[in-house]
Amino acid sequence: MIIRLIERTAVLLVSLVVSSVLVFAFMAVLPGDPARVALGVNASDEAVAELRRQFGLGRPLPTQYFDWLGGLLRGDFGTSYVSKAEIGPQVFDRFQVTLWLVLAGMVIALVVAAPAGTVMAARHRKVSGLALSAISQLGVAVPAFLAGILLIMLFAVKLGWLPANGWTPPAQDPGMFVRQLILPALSLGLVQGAVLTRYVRSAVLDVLREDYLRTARAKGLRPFPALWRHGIRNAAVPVVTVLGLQLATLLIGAVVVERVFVIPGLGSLLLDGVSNRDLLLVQDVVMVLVVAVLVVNFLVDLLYVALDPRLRVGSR
Amino acid sequence: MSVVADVNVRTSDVLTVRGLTVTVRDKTLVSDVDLSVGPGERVGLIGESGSGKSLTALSVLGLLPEDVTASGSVRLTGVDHELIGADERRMSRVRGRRLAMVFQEPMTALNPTMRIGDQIAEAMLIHGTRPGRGAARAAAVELLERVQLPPDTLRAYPHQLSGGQRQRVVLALALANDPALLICDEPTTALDVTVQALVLDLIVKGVVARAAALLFITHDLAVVATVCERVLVMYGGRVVESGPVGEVFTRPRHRYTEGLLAASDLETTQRRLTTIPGNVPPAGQFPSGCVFRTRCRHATEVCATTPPWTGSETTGFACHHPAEAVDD
Amino acid sequence: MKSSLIRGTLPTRTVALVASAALLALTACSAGSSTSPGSSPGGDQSLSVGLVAEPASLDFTTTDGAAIPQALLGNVYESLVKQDESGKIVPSLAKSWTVSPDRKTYTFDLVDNAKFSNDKPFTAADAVFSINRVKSAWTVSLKSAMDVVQEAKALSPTQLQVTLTKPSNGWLFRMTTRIGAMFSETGVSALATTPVGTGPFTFAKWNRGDSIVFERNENYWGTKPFFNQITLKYFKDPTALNNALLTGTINVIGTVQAPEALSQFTGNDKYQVIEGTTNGEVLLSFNNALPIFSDIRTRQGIRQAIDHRALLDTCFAGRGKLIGSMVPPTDPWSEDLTNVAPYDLAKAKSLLQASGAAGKTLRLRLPTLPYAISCGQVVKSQLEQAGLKVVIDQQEFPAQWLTTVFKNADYDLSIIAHVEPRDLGAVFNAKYYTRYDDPTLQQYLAAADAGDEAAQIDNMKKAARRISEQAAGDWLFLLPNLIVADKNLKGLPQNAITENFDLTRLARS
Amino acid sequence: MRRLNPSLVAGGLIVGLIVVMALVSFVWTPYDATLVDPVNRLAQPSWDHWFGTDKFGRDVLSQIMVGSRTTLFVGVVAVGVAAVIGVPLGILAAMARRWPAEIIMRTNDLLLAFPALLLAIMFGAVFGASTMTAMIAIGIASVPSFARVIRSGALQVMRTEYVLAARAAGRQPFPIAIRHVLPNVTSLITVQASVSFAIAVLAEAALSFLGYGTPPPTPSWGRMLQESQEFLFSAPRLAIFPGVAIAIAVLGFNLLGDGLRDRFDPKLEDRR
Repeated sequence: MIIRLIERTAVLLVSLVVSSVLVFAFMAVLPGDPARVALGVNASDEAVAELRRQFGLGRPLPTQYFDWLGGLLRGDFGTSYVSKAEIGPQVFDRFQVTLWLVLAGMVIALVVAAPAGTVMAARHRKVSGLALSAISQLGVAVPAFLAGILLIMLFAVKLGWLPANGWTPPAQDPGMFVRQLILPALSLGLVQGAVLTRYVRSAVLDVLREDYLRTARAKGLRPFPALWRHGIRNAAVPVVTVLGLQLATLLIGAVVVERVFVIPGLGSLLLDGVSNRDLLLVQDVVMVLVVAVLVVNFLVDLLYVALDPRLRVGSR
Repeated sequence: MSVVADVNVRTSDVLTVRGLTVTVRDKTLVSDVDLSVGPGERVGLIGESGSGKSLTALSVLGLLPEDVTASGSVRLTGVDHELIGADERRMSRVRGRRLAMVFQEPMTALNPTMRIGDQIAEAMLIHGTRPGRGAARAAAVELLERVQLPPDTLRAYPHQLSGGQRQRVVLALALANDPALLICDEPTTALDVTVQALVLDLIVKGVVARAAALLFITHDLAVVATVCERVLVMYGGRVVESGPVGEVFTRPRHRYTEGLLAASDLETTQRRLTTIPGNVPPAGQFPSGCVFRTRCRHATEVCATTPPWTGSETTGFACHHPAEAVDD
Repeated sequence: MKSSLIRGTLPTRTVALVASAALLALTACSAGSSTSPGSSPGGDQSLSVGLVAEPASLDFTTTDGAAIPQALLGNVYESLVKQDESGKIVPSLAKSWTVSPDRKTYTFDLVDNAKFSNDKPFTAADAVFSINRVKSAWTVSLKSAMDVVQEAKALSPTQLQVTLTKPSNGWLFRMTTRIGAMFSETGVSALATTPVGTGPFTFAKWNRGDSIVFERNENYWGTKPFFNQITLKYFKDPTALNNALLTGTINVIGTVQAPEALSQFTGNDKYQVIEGTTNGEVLLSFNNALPIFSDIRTRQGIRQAIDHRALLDTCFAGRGKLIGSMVPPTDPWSEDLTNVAPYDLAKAKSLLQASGAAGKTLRLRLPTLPYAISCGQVVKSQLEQAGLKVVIDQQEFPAQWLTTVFKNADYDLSIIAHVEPRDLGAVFNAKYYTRYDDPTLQQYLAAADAGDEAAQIDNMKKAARRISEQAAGDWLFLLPNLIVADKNLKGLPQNAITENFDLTRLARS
Repeated sequence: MRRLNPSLVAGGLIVGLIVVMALVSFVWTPYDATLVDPVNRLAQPSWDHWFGTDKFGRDVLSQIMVGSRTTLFVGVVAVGVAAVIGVPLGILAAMARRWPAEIIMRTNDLLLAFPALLLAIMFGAVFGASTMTAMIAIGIASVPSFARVIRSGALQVMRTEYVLAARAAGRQPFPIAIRHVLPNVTSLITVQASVSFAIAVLAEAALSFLGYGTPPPTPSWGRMLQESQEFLFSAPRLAIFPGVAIAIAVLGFNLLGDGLRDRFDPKLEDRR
């Protein structure tokens, strides 16, 4: 187990280094002089030169890379070329916003998918199972932003039950925070939930076919308790993988929903950064997203070990 | 067959199966099976794969796969209701308590994410046969001891044990609540030859110690000979012959039993091994009448009708052209 | 003056800015007279205004883009003079001013009770500092408007004298824009994040990616605004902006981005819809340096191939105004020039045939701005009917478009709204991306800047007619000032002709 | 003996319909899909325009038809990129020794950290937003799932007796890969391809919504949906037609994938 932990950690560290090089290299080939773009087309050459000097854009790329990486490690994300503001606090704020949204969405997805997928598996030959199956197929086919637009039309504009958009930090007004979170979390959660449902169903179907579940029934457990006591943990392994992947994809995937609901999340920050050519900001945001994904994958790996004792011995 | 069945019903039997028929969609997999197991009796159920022996066992336990339905009657001593068609609530009280089962594949029969001790203790806690967790764990240690596993097995996970060890755990688990009947479905088939004998020995010791009845399913004639007192031979979803092990194995009457014995080296090693011609048809595609007639050298036109049961329920056969009853 | 005429640095900003400017117009008469800070009728009421383009920074001295002055000018920062609704230059921090007979020396009498939000009083020294700082510390190209200033000096704490190197009508006008904003000597250390001005509002908070919050300046020297707190909320998606008003999240749509969706509000008596004009000329620009455009028949042919009415109906729901040159109707020298090159498909075809342009392929490089993409598709279709081939090529705005089209002039045709006020001279210039080199035009413009008011108007009319007749570009339409607001809101401007969105006159009835 | 597989039939029909629609659109559409006709703008559905017209007066049905080409194009290229990189990678990882295989799979995992949307935005920033950059980004982002699925399939093939026999007979890895492994994972490739196809269609729609998808005037369902937003109240049909088209296409490819999976893997027959 220790070996596995060390191995995973090593993989994580190597992945982090490799991806930081990738991200940096990618940004370095972006066309357009970041200083000139930051200052606008009408900026004088002197002003551009000054900004380049100020931000050290003329230095050799390796130097720039190591300075950047060193800064990140110290928690210093640098100063935006465009807004002249510290990037760190912005990224941190936006990340929190997106995290709230994504986590709320995932909770909804799980709340929808776990029972629905289980019922679909348990009754996969019955009408109720087939009906749920069909609904989930439709759910998967609807783009999240379309779901968002439809939810707004219905619950905000037509019925007026909830705000159409906006974001309030939970510390500022918890009531408003929740009200504004509901619709975007639903549009993420329902669509992701439909996807997840299909994985839950297939995982539960696999488990239902397992001999140990029959053993549990033979012990005298009724079908549902047998599934609950013996199946959930086993079914959780593949579902957790998908959950981890979804979480990772959603950190950036939420940008579409953020756009529809005017939520100042990380994805929106990235899009703004790209269109303003706020190079350092983009680089930082991409890196944060990549780190988040790698860390989530790492945690999922650890979770496997917690879920499946077979993984605890040796390396694999 | 039911004509004969009512002649000799032993009311004291632990398990009584009457007219058991198992179907999936329009196909009949098991038809009209009668069988009884007396108290403390060890009965073997033999046949090739696809003969319906496992389905028979699962019908008794009420754990048939979805889509597969059983009809007929299954009664268990001490249970005041019919097992076929009983609802989950009632069946779950019988399973693991009055009736326990050891499955063929020990590698997958245990939950990989749960400790052995918990899995054994659970069997007792479900039925409340031990007052609490502590008592259940203590009982589990004792059960493990009986199957010759050290007490620290309690803390182990299934993947840390060998196949033989796991099968012994399954056995311990099955015997935890002193069931009236233990059903074993090919319990040693998946094991190394070296550990087969040990497991068989433990099974026999286990049921004898509890005075439990045993229904032992296998395709291995030698195993039946070691473990069982009486044997039923199944082919094509029907019981084609039954009787005490010694009798059936030495003087088979049904032509299928005869072929089966000839194909195995159980009886004698001098004779050249013969095989039964043709293949076992796929499930549900056995011929009408005598199910064996398509592969039987003795088959005639009369075999197109279902052969009647000859003899008593415990000793008899269903064949139009039985082998000679050789008198010694 | 070579100021940049492009408004906005974000995709939606170009349009957005237009509306903001409109609001300023109404403020004119508020300045001046009241000296006692009485209590405001609005009490502690607050208001939320929806806009489309969030500033990237709060420092318009080093960051281009219309969103910053839209939010800050007139609200947080004030200038010496400002424009009233009719476009006339009126007092603000300067109570009055005199111009010397040679029209080179301006003497301003300043108000004596204005205070910066850092509690420092506003004096002539601050004015001198602010004017000089444009030349020294500003980096945006707009700063060139101050090149004409020879010297600024404080005659007394309330008297400022500015000497120009030559007479310039443009200078005083530019002093109404961001160039004229008055800074405190001790308040420029963190312009990008903490603006310090004398305005009726103080900057309170910026939730990046979401909103900017202003609070009423209780120490304001003039008439205090009605609202205690105003939030500028930024939306990238026009539909989200509409929904926000429909559900009461905001009270005003400062600039409608989706004119087609206006019908949601026009029929609803909870809302008022304001429709006026802006300074935003949507220009179909020609790269006049290319050989194909050296023939006036090509340029003329393109102009006459475009059915402007149909185009406006299609890509901006018919809102907006048709113009025939680079002059909005609110400028004093405005004339109807829409008949200089009327839609005439047959004529267009023969002109293009004659010049040899017919059958040639032109690259229409569009910035990724909704109206440009929309109008581009109509332009393509109409030009192809006249015998040209048009390939649409999207350029991400601002970064990519600014580099390719604006800076490198690597394009044949493009479409963008020029939203700066009085930008004719700046846009039609050999150094600008239009590459329009015309000595005659330059003569008119120079005469207009140097002359008296009558000469200015006369020469500007000639200039406007010149570019129209020469077909230096095609003016597709003038962006409308479209505002939707809660019915009971007052003080919204009819026309948007300034750089800022004036929040100071807004009130609830 | 084998039951008719409803997923396969329905998915096949839908996908077939889209392909036919795309093919027909090359030779015939009711109108020129890009023809701007201000006089007929925002026309209601009628005999002349079955689905009505948009704000440019373009025929919506014609656009949907031509848009299906974009959809298929996006899917084909994205899936092609993913398969061309992912399949060899997966097979290689299955056949390589432990450490090389580990490195391949770790690199593959690293790619998971760059979801389609992120890659597409980054690519869009460098190369400009276009259908091609979007598709390549989506394709690259789909590589990891391809490689994983193919690897696990290939591992199973590698353990079969005929491959063991071939290896014992001293056959080189490459011929084994081509002769034994590849043919035996084609079913997995097909299944994964149709699933990735559905994902690509959705991703293109999302990118178009953000302005990083197919640029005008090429008709694309995603962009039609995006452009329809300001008409949600006045002419909701403009959103409904492309929205339904996207949903049906995704549904079709998903059903096809499920159906193929059932067919190739009878053990999983129950899955839907």
